[in-house]
Amino acid sequence: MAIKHNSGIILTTVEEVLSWGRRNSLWPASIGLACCAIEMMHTAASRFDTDRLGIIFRGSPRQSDVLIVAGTVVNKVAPMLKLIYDQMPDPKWVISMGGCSSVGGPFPTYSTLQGVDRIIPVDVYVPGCPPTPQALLWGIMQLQKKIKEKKEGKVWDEIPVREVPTASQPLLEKSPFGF
Amino acid sequence: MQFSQENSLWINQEKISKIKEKYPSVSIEKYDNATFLHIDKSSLIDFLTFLKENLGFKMFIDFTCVDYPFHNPRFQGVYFLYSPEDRQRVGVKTWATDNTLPSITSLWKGAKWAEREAWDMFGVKFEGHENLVRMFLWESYPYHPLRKDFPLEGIQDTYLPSKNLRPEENPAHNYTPYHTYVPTLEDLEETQKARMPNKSSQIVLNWGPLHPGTHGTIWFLFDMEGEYVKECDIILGQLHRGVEKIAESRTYTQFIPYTDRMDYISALCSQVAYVNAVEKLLNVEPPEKAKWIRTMLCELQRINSHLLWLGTYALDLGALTIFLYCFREREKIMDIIEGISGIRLNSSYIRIGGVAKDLPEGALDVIKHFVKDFPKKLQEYETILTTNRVWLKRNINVGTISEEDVYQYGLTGVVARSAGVPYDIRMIQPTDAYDKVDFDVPLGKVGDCYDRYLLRVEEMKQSIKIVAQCAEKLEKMKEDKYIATENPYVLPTLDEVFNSIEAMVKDFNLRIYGEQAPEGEIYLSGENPRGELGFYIISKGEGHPYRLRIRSGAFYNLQIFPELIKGRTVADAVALLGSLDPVVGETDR
Amino acid sequence: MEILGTVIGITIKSLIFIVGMFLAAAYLTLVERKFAGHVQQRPGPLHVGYHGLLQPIADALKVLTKEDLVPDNADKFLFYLASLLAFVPSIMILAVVPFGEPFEIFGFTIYPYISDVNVGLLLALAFGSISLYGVIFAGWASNSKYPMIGGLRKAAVLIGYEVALGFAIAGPIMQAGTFSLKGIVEAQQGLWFIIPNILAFVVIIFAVLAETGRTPFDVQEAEAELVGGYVTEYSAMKFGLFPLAEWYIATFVLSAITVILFFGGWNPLPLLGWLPIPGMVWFFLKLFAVFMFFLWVHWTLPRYRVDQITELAWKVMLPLALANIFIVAIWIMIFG
Amino acid sequence: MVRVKYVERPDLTNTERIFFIDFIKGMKITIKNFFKKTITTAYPFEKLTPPKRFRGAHGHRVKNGKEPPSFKVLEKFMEINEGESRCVACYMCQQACPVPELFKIEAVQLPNGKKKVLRFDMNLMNCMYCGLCTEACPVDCIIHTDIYETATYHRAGGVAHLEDLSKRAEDFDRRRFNEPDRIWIDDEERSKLWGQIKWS
Repeated sequence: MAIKHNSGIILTTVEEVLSWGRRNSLWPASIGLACCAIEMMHTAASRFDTDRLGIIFRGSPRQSDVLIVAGTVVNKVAPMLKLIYDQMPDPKWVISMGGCSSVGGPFPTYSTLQGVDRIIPVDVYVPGCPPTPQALLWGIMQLQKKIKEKKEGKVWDEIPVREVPTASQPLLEKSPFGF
Repeated sequence: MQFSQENSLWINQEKISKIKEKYPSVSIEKYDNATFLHIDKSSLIDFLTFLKENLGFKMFIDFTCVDYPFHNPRFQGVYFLYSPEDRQRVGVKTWATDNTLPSITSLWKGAKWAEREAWDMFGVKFEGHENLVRMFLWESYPYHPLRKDFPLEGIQDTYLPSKNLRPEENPAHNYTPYHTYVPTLEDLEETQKARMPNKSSQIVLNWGPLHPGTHGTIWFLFDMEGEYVKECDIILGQLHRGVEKIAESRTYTQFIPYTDRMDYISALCSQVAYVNAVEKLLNVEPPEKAKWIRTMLCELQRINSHLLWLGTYALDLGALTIFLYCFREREKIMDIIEGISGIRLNSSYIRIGGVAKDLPEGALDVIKHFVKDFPKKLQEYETILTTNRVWLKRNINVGTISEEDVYQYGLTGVVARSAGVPYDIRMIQPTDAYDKVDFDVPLGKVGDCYDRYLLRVEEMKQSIKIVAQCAEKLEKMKEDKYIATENPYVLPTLDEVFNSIEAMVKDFNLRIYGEQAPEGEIYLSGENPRGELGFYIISKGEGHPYRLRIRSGAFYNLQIFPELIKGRTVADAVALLGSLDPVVGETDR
Repeated sequence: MEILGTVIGITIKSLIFIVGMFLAAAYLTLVERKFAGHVQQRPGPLHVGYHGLLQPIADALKVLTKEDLVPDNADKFLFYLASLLAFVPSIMILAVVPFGEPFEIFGFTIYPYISDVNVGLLLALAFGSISLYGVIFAGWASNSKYPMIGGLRKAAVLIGYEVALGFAIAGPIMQAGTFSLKGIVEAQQGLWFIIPNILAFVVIIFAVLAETGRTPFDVQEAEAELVGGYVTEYSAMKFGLFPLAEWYIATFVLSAITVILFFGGWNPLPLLGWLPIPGMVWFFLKLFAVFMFFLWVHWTLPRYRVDQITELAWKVMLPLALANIFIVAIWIMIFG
Repeated sequence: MVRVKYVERPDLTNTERIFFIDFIKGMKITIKNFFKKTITTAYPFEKLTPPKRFRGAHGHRVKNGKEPPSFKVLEKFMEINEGESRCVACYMCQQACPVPELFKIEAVQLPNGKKKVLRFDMNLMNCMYCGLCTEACPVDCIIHTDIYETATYHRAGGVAHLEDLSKRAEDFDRRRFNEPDRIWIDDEERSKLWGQIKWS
């Protein structure tokens, strides 16, 4: 939180500026596996535009910092997905989009990985089959909130698990510096 | 089974008599919507050549296996053939004694992948197959999953807890730290080596499964000489979720949402194809209004699917703005489907006997507005692309498909029609309201990528005409029933359950024991944007099907890709793959 | 003393040019994303700062502080050199580009260009072709198949269009009689060079599109085929340099050269000569218009295949350039 | 009536090839779209309200007097007081669901002979949002609300318990119970994409 000193100078720490930079230019490596990939494309399309938030969909994992796992992760693809995750440069996060990649979704079968967090650590789970573009954008904003509040080197005490939304969130007011 | 007259699509009596006097040992199994000929394995090959040459059954539709664990030769192979001249289908069954069957790739090249899948899923060996490897799972996978004695959730023996949790933490009631075996990179190396035993040229390029160019997770292996591809093979199975295995333990209504997740771009068309097959099996007749709603939504979904194809195809060839324009139109159709069914993409909206809910108020006005406004937008995309010299140079004479290829590989849908073969299920076997609607079926002359592009754009125009006709017909049927709940197999609506005990009891029975389908088999297919989506259902009288085989159009259309890519560059591989329009959910099932 | 003064003057001026070019390149990314957005009916960067103004700063901050990966057993020296080789030549072209005529401010005469070399155009072409090595080294040093193919493809395209570019600029030079860019602009007082050598203009447009990898010739970053072309293996700021150099700085600088060669540098528009706008503003207006034209082409047209591009270069662009020389010769004979 | 027709293949005429008319036509359309208004819904600051039929996260309707007649019949066996969820623990939703292991329903027989629902957990990450459970519930208790913002940081966040479900449906009923079953609410966000629709 940048403190606005009464003399108008904004005091902030280097860590906040860096986390502001990382939050507002998240470049996802789009791993489109199944139906959730179509909804991810719609989030990047004209109506729910992700370019507004500074999100460009990069092809290669080398240049991306978020891995959006969209679709069913099958056992056969799991090692390749682990490889993609290892190739990504360091400050990296994972959004598990849709029920299939979060907990195996509606496919309790012999060949489906029951949850991508069994092979790579996941930061945000977005339930839904497929989650609507607005639900995915809400998931991305939760990730931005996590980047903002996670201090380097300290264990991030997650928001208490019981807070389940009962009504849709109120509209945010516009902040000049983005999220 | 009683022999009904309208069984016109299947083999007629005159041909059966010709077969009888040539092969007296053939026994016939006739159902309402399927006719099967039983033949012994030893004389299978020349029986099929007889069917192919003399009786005109040139086109290969599908091949699968069925597992009867308590019958002596355990597996039974089922072939489906089709004769384009006199529009007839035939099913040929043969028992696989000691789990081997003669390979028919000599007759039809399309059977190569189907036999690999049968080996992968059932463990039936094929003599004479050029490279019998597993189709979906990795080479060193020890089991054959579609056998009846294999559990649905597989053998959960490895300890693989979730990385986010502390060891003793239990997040949800259905979380288990134990999991089926996950392959390592060495297993996948082995799979790749098995596919390409003789590496002939310079480098083997892995056009990897997680690649923005491939539509979903398809793994291409190119043997490349400089930029030109010498040899190519495709590894599928990166999205094999075992949907056919799930079908064997779900009732007919519970399987409807799974049909959306197979071909997730044209969800409604798959539902309509599946529900028509089940309705023919249970001989349930949906009301008139439900038929028109299904046809209208099916055509809207076809436009939706062709728009996504046009967007991703133009994106692969570099025109980035067309991708976003097509998605702007797709948003409109998804708004309509969200308004009618409740969910944008996988709307499980069709039910056995009709549709889940009535059309909301305002739906027909929105559809009329869309029908009026869409052709102008489509005209915009055509001016950008159709006569653009870069587009022409990238598309003309790329991947030309001949009529013989269509019959050899069992190609269906736009890919077949681009080669001039008039094979459209809406014309041959019209279900719902397709016989009361007039539209044209576009055909191509040359069969290259440019033809397929023109065909798909033309099909969008025809679909708009159909939607317009359906909308004005539905305008007049405002108060009709949308689901035939008086039928014993159809689930009652919520209002009926609230107000009458019999409806509640009928609802309970149908939910708990499932629709007790009469004994019998059926093969019925629908015209998906990606070709013929066929459902072969064997029912033994219980609530869930004994075997449900899904004949996917994209699976057989993709099989011609290695054939067409020989000698062309990688850049053409993108254009060619885009024009074949595979969807991985349907190819891998 | 005199030499010391000029040395300090030039270093300060070149510092201003380089830092200005960096900032301009950063904000050109914003211009492109806003233009691409509005072409696709979406607003482009909106929430990071007022209408996305802070977006380039956020991108730069993130790209600078990313982990810098080098793939194992890749040629480390070449790997680092490649990104510099692609970046530095396009900035060096700035040294010869004149932005306006000299003017006085309270006693000092300010020359709005770093140096007026009388072989300015040749120097610019030479710097342009050095970036070819950056591309090949990047492809080779990444030690993986995709960058290799991407790098060699881009090299083939660049060679084809260097030759066509070389012949195409012969037209304006014949008319202006000198290689120095300032001289060419002064020769266009009466009539712009666009009128006689229209063919050369077409060749230069296609050459600039190929040089900077814009869409009809966008082979190096053909997303669908080669994941990222030769930038696939680059991560943090090394990756940042490639699109910055190629898509923004090279396009900016080469469209500056196009404006100088064909649209008469800082001469005012033919009928609006009486407006009190100084020469420099005219130049930047024309420069911005040509830059937006390249963006406009980038976001509309599909992409050629590599062999079609090289075929186009050798079979169509080269003859057009030669024909243009012939036409200009006749024009000079008639109008002197 | 179905007719078969051959598609003609338009090609580039020479004049178009020389004067780049095909490029110009294409670029004319892109620049035309450049000057049109944008169709974007800036999500955190403007939201697209889903239709009433939207299948979002689940909710349990509470006993508030507006129950169907079938509930009055079944209520005698249950011990539900005002404001609690109407669930009669008949397990029909679990029976109708294609993925039954996402439900965890426990009910207990009280000493006075009545049944009480102790636990009703739904793992919404396994759910397909297909709506079969809402069509199976005899007392119209489990419904789809229009809440889609359910992203969590933890696997346990996906599990919805009995109290959350009833609170969610209570809020949904308060907001949208007597709304007509329209295709969507014709607000300013929809007209951005659709323009003006002639409603009958």
